[in-house]
Amino acid sequence: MISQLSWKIGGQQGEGLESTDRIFSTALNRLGYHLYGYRHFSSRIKGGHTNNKIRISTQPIRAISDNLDILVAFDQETIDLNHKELRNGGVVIADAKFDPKLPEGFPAKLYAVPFTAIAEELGTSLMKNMVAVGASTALLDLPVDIIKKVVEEEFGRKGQAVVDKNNAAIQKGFEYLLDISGGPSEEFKLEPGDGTTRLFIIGNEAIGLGAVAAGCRLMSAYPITPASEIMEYLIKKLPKLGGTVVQTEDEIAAVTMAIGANYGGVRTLTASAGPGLSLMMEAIGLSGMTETPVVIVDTMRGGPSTGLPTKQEQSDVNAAIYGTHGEIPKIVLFPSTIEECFYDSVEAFNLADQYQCPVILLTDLQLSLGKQTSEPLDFSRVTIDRGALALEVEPQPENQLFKRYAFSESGVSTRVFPGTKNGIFHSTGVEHDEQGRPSEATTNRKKMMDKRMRKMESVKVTNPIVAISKYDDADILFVGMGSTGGTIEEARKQFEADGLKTNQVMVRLIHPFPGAEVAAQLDKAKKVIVVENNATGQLADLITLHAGGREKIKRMLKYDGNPFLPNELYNDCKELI
Amino acid sequence: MISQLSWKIGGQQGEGLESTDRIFSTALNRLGYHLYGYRHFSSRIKGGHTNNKIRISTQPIRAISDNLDILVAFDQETIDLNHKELRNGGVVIADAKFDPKLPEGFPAKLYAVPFTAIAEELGTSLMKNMVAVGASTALLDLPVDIIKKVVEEEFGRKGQAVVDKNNAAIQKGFEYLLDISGGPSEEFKLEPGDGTTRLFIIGNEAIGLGAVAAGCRLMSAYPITPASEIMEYLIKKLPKLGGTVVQTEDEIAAVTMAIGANYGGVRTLTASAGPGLSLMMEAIGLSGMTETPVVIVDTMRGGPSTGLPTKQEQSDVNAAIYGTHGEIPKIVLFPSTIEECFYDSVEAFNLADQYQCPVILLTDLQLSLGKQTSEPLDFSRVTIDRGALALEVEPQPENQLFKRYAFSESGVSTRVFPGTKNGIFHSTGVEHDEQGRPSEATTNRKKMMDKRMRKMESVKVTNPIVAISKYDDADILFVGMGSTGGTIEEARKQFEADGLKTNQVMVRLIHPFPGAEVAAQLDKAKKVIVVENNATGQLADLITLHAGGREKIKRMLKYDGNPFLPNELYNDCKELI
Amino acid sequence: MATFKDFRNNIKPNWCPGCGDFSVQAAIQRACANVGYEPEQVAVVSGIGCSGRISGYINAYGFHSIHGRSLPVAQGLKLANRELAVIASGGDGDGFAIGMGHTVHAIRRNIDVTYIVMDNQIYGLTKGQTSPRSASGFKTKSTPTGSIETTLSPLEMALAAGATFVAQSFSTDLKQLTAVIEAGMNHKGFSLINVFSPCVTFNKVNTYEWFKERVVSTDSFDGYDASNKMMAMQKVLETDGMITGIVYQNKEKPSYEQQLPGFQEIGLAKQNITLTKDQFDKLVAEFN
Amino acid sequence: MATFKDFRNNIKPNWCPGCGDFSVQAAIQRACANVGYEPEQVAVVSGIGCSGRISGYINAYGFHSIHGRSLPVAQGLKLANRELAVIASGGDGDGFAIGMGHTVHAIRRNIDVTYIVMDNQIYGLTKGQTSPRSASGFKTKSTPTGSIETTLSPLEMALAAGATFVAQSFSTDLKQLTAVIEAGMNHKGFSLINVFSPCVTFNKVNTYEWFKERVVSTDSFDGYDASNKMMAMQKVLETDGMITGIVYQNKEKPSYEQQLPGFQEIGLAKQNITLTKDQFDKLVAEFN
Ligand SMILES: Cc1ncc(C[n+]2csc(CCOP(=O)(O)OP(=O)(O)O)c2C)c(N)n1
Ligand SMILES: Cc1ncc(C[n+]2csc(CCOP(=O)(O)OP(=O)(O)O)c2C)c(N)n1
Ligand code: SF4
Ligand code: SF4
Ligand SMILES: [Mg+2]
Ligand SMILES: [Mg+2]
Repeated sequence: MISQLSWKIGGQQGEGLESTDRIFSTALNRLGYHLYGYRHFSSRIKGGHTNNKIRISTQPIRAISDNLDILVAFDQETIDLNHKELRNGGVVIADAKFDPKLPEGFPAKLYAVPFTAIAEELGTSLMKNMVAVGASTALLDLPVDIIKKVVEEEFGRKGQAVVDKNNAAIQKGFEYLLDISGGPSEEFKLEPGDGTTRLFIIGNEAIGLGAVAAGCRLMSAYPITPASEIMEYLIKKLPKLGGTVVQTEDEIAAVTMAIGANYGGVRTLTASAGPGLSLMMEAIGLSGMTETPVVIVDTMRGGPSTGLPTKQEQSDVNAAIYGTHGEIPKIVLFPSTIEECFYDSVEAFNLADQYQCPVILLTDLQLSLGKQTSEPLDFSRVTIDRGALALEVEPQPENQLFKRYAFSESGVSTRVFPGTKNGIFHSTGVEHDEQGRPSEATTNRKKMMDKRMRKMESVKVTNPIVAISKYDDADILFVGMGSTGGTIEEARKQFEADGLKTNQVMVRLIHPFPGAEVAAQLDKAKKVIVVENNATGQLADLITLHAGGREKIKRMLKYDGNPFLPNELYNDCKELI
Repeated sequence: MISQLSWKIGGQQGEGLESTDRIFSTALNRLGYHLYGYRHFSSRIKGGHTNNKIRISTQPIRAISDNLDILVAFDQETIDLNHKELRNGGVVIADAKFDPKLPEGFPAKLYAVPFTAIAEELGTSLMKNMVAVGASTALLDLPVDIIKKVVEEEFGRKGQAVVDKNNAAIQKGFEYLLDISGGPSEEFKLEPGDGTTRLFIIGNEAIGLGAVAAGCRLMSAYPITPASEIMEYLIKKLPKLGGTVVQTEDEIAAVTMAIGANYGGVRTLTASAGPGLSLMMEAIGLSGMTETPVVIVDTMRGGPSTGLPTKQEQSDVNAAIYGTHGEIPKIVLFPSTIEECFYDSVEAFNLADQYQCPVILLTDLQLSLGKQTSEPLDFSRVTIDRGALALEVEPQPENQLFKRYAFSESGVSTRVFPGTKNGIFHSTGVEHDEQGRPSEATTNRKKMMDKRMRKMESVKVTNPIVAISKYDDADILFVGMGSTGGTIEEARKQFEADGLKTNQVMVRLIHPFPGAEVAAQLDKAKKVIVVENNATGQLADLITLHAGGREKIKRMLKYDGNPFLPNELYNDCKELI
Repeated sequence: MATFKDFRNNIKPNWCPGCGDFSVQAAIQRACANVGYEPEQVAVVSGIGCSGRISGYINAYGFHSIHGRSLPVAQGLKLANRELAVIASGGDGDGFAIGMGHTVHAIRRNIDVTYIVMDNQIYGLTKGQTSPRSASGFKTKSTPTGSIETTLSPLEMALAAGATFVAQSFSTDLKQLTAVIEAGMNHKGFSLINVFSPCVTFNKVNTYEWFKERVVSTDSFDGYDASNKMMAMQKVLETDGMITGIVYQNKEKPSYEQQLPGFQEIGLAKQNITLTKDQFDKLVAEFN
Repeated sequence: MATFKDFRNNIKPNWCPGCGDFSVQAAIQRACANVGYEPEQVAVVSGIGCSGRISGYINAYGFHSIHGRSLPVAQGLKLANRELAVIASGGDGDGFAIGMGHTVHAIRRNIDVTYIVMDNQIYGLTKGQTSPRSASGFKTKSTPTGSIETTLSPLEMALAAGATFVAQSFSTDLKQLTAVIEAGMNHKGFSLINVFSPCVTFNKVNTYEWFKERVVSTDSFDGYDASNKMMAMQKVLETDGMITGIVYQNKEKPSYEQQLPGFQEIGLAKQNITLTKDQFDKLVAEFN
């Protein structure tokens, strides 16, 4: 019996692999396994190799594995491109139709299962996916009934006949594999799961769910990979809550519409990827200057320009922090787990209202799109804090507007929503006085600038960094952000096994950078390795600037479009130290 | 006799103060004085106080002075707003018409001259400006003929009658002042100038002139303060050279049109200020990714958002460096003198072609609009280097495109212009192979990314920093950028007079940051004061990141919309150390 | 009930004396009062330009945004708060150069915003460059030998884009101007109101006199039917775009908000946004 | 002389089998050959979208730019090099959503660029969201209950914006499509060619059959006069925008380049850009 396993299914884009994958993994989730998925896809619609890899474990996991136990192949290309990943003794389950071949002498088993033939026999070749699910179930020696129940849920509304046919396909696949493999083997038999059904969710959905829970009722956005799923989730949910999603003409409209709506008092979201973020830069300054909250999600993908739109990268960090002309208060968050995607989404809305400034919530493609099991989301942790807000306002002195931009100690001034009696004030991107009237006076300018920037001094987030800090004299401190967390953890465990003392820090608050917190961690380590999916080491630069430690810091960078793998990271870091 | 003097003229915006000022200072330039001007104006068209201050000196100067010797006032507001700047014993020359008053006991002389009355007598009140010029000329005991010659040049094409009338106004003003002041006084008598007529020019014009000299033949831009003068200069010059200026619908069109034209082989410029720069961010990434040169001038003004559009600031530095998603090679230059504006403009075009990447030429409002005398511009220093460029291309192997993105050691590959036989290649913002065909392959990706970024390692500019480095053990090193140079120099001289050893560095290459060069300078000083017109210390951050010296660095920041003044800077720095 | 005086504040406009924008300001103030709003029920969102300053000169909520983006801001505001009367405004450069895309899409979207363009056929604030509304041959700082682009016709564009309310007026005709703004505010959907608002400082061609000689009110056409799009188009072409009054109005078409599934009358900003535990659990269960 | 085969390269398009864009590619290749260009004399500038990939699939200089910006890039290129035939292309989202402003202004500016929109009434590359060309009621991922915006009519818009060449075609009609592209390339000035190019994967409503049943060629109208703008406008409205062929052409109006003072026939890129000392001294003297 084993405690974890990697399974991959591959074929042509647009062939419906996703449903196979969805049914299989939903069943595994029901059985109480932890799952972590990775989708390989490219920027074309039909055709082109695509694959989906799932790691299945009895323990929490947050990384894909370097190698593979089982490969389900719908074409020879899938075998050709992926077989090297198979561990010694791994298995390929392939459609007999294309006469699958493994390279001579390659140490893996090949089971040719007539996916297509069985499916066609049952009525339609489309069901070859289900045959593959059945075969996989058999290999892992899982209860086929669970799978069938999921199929019922998935296809129930299409009628019992459809359900039955699909289940027949599963059954046939199941039996066929048992037949040719000679029955279940211990090698692929998973220890039982804990029976807890978890959320099986992608980061974008967790963010969307967080937004709904945070009271976001409007989203204005423009489609882009890999952000669109947030919009797709919210368009399904918001109308039921009186809200809506507007697909705008571009990202400039998206963000300025969000600013208008936030000014109007509704928590409003926009989401995009790098190209859209770049287009939003001017408006981000408007939000900062008028102290109008806005939450912007940037799902990072391979850059620059159109770059590698379907690939992993973490290269918009600098743009998120520095990318508007002039100087504004701004908060940048970067969750590193699926649960944090949810909680940080809620927190982003609170921070935006509390500090009345733009909040950029970064994710990366792997975190946004990788489907994984999540620990239960604690609703009691969801609070809605709208910051300094006056719902009713006293009459103002003659000829005075409401002092929306009152000089305050914290830098935060009380907001009112348009429509409020006695609350009339002016907002402008031009430098202004306490009432929002344009002003070029030098003393006012300095005070206003100080007031706005002062907000950054008090930014309080629960965990600006998430530290696993076991040692006061660690040999290595690993620092990362976003989806690299789980991979770092696994690589770190290998170092620990080698007898090295390692600490780990995931930076969650990217800006204002928690310099003191990170510096304290640097102090406890001899060497620091900053792990990032970009080419220049943007996080390492931030650390150097705000926490020092220039001499200690080594950069572990990967920017070929793929996430780090645990073993790869371990080996590369070994070379570095 | 004195060697320098400050003169200011003030009144209502739209009243034509500029012409007074122009005539007076052109004459001073002809006499061989060094001039440095500062315009105070606001973001409205007519009405509102405006003033123009000129420092006149027998020695080169690059800063306005803290105080004022002579104030010419067209209204009481000018006196009220500016008299405090007058030195003890200074003079106000004001239009008698508004019955000018100085505060009781204020230690300055007031000469009420009937500007308007004299002008009206001569035919039109518009000429009150000329009366003021005449009065100023008398006070300084300058030869009135020089002024008259300038008037002739200025108004010649309007006919002799106009010239005569204006000169009569000047003569009357001249005589009137002599009369009431009791003749010239040594106190305001300038030592003779050196007789050399210099260029009297603003930074924007110097940049425009540099562009013309560099072979720029197209500009696409959208109007914005304080960049518009570049466009206005080029629209006058380029058509005569076969080129043109296109006023586009926005800055996104401006920069993408410039990219298209540069791709086409013409050196093309765009220019804007902060809001426009923010809008260009996505396109800057396209330029970096497709390795298409483009030169973008950003004339910095008060930010954020619309901010203080007519005021001084240096707060787009971070945006210029970091402000596009993903990672690209990019060069950012920031001249600190009027001469550098010219030479750097030329160099910007060369660098763009040599490194095939976006080059951002920063200036600040004071440098862009402050009119000053320039040392002769050396045409022999103007060279045009178009970088690796093939005008003719050999036939390519069957089914291969020209390898426009060939992996090369330097990272720079040979360009061809569209239209070239056998040179067909593809360009795309998507990651691509050597021929420019989209590619997601991981090894190619890494190589391409490395190739592009490698260009930054070899960036060679003549003077990445301009150092006045007299001491190996300086007490203070001052670091600045842009228009602060002259002010720092004067403040530094005061410290030297106090017995302190001071060095000075102006950073000209902002990105890639000359870390080693700056570090070498840091090493030679006990303390470092970084002087910047912004609120966060963007240059100080760059130094900390790239050159270290965190413990030594103090930040001297001013962000109220006004440039630093020499004495003010001296005093503030004294407090800091 | 509020009168137009209640929509005045004590901020002195920094427009040049004689600028056409003063009358636009007055007309908006009157129209707001005539429709029956209280000052706090109105929000004016503007772009950047001389004209863009208008949001600061009316006693109402004012949002002076960025160049060319008044429309998306205004639409967001209206979606957030349906109870508010939302006016968007700005210059011809703001709305027809940098903001052209948003203008077309706001028209298509038909959210209930009244958009008033102060059309002086030039860039005022940046001191006199060509605008898309400048006539061919018009000489400015940026086109010293005369503009060589085709002049944009806002009315043709709006009709082509499927506008449900298109009007034009002239800033000296306070009565008509007030009336069309009022009609625009009463219109359920997006209304575009182009106002000839002369720039006395930089535009020496399209002056008050120039306009006075050329504008033709729809009143002067016998049997003009503002609900007939083809007729509207024809008259716009015939008058060389100088037609004033309500040029076209489609009263049938519902606004965007009215068509939104689940969208409620009560402003979103006033709704309770807290989920119940039960609602949350249901949302979570979808991922199990 | 080059044939259409010379405009082929060996790159396999990554479009879905059956995508309308294949025919657009073929038509461009034919038109280029028919007009008499050599491959290196042609440049195709495209935006981002499935359609945007086209610049990589034609043997000519190709510039695959960013979403919505093919037109300014193309105009810059044409100004830089008048000898080049410049084609701009992209999708309906690219040209009419994010790029709408540039489209209107490119039309007004009238630089000699041939703009081909592959109009599938949906966002293909991002997997099926509403585009400005989607019909009201059209259900997509982003409008699951149906689009509630007014469909954009590219032909109306182009006419309203003052276009000098407006055409439309259908990707299965290779002959007509080639002919209008050819005519567009021969037109001196900006030409807009909207091509119905079905997305077989995401648009299950506006299919080949759907179009086949609806398109009407200008050939079928007796006495159609493409130089008559009002007639063009009327026919566009009458056919509900389904008219194909050359809808409008103004052969009189000179292009932008032709009107530029001092602009020379020879491509700027080929001119000597070095100033003489004398020229420089004169420029400097102006500042003395
Ligand atoms: C992004 C951006 N680009 C340019 C500017 C500079 N700018 C301010 S107003 C304006 C145009 C003014 O013209 P118009 O919109 O017609 O308004 P008017 O001043 O004529 O009322 C420009 C180009 C800016 N503020 N922001
Ligand atoms: C600035 C920016 N925003 C969004 C995207 C994502 N995106 C790529 S193509 C596209 C639209 C595709 O639709 P269309 O232009 O009609 O082309 P089609 O794929 O249908 O041919 C979008 C939104 C992008 N690449 N850049
Ligand atoms: S410049 Fe023109 S538009 Fe601006 S305020 Fe003056 S008159 Fe009005
Ligand atoms: S998704 Fe549609 S538009 Fe894109 S390639 Fe496929 S069929 Fe063509
Ligand atoms: Mg205007
Ligand atoms: Mg499309």
